[in-house]
Amino acid sequence: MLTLVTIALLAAMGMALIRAIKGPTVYDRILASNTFSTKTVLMISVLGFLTGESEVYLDIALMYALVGFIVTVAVLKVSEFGDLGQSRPDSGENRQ
Amino acid sequence: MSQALDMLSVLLLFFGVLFILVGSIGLLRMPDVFTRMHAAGITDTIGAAAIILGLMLVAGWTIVLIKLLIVLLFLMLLNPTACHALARAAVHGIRSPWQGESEQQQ
Amino acid sequence: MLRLLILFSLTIVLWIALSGHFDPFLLSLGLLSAATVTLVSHRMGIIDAEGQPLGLIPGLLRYAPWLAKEMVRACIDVAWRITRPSLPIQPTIIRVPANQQTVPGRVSFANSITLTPGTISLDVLEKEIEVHALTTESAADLKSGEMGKRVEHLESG
Amino acid sequence: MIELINIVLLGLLVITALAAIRLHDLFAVTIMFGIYSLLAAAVFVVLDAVDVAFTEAAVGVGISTILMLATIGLVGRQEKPPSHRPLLPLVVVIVTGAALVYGTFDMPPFAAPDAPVQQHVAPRYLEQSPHEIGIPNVVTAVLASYRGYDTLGELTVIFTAGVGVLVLLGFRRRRSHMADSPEEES
Repeated sequence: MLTLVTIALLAAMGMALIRAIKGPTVYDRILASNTFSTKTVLMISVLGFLTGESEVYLDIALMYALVGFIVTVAVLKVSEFGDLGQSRPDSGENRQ
Repeated sequence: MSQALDMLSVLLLFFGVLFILVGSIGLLRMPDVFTRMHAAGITDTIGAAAIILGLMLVAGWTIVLIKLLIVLLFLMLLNPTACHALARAAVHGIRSPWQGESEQQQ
Repeated sequence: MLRLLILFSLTIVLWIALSGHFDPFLLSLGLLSAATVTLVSHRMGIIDAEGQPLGLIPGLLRYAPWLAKEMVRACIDVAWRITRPSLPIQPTIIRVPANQQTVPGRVSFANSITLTPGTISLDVLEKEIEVHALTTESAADLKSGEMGKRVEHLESG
Repeated sequence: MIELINIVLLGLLVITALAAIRLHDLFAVTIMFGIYSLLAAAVFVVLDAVDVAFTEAAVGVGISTILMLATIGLVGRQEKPPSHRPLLPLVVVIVTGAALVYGTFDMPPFAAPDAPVQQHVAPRYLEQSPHEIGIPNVVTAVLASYRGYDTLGELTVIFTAGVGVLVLLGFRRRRSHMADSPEEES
């Protein structure tokens, strides 16, 4: 069963990659990379159970869940404001 | 009892796989970024939750269970937030969501 | 001060849950890192009522099962629509009244909308939430206002 | 099974890299690099190199994506058309790559227990470090204790590089921003 899950996740990753390559807008690519990171988290968790070392693997999965979120937010920030808001601590308000 | 748990875990994993695949197909089929977000939402919420719950049933009462629980909690908290941020940015950037074939501009 | 203590104990619990070691040397390292995190968060000024919505927790425990049930129901519906060859979707944008009193309450409502497949919150306004719905049915479902009422209920504890 | 996962992941990796080369919107390229790092880390996990996967997660996906985004904030989103044909770089890359592949023929197979690198100090680290150092993770024990000075030097280099990058990305930006909006200085 775990093998089946891994294969399905690989297929789903491939489909998300197709969407990331095809675009057409930049938001499609961000969406694809976001679900891609969710799928990577799931795959690392499942791989941990396949190899029987899930304790260490789950730490990585956890880290990916957090880092993926940070990256998505950073990418969105650049796409909306043009940069990461360096030297502009109140960038959320003054560019509306 | 453990037989029943195994059955339940296989069932959950199966539904997780089903929803992840359907969500990915939706990601390819849907006409614009907002509708694609709905499809990706299936993968990111129910699919991920079902797979992690299934793995939790396999894990038993160990530290792995706690870690899986934390992963699930983070996914459930962060995914809607990221999705909302993306939707908001896309509304500002695109302006006109796809409203069906008749009103489509291009 | 109480919030500082809560954050400190939460980080310690998280450290133990993630490591699983009870060696005195390692435990002291964990205490040290928890103290550093608390100190840094204090200096950043992010420890406030918004960061620790303690009043919501008992309500959330009652709300979560209902939300999970709704999610599964909506999910099956959306999944069915994706697999149809004709792709029967009618995307609409609606505005749902959000009568929650506090900011964490409104955030929970908006996040619940996004968590339920078929609806995504686009923008959170003063008294309303702008929602993109995949089908007219899911839009009508949200308009009936049951989710909003339950979140208001959650707020009052 | 593991071989199959590896092959599929490496295939996806190649596709992602090719897509990143073909795209001209630098923003999309950054997103492709993010996906590339995720895939690379998944490969590391399959190879059982857990600590490398950790580093890849933090540095590859997190920090380098954010640094690239900050750079895009400085230089703009569109790629400039190349000024010359990329023929010479291509030849250099192919020759170097071929040399590296040729070098792997003499290496012991992956995870061979009788390879020289596994015979030297590795057994002692694996057996003794839990008693000698008291840290469960062997890699951490080696980096932080057996090779402590080495790591200290490494960290100095990385810290200097980080400061340099931050100066390049942030400092100039702030000055130019202050220059065209002096009312924010208050």
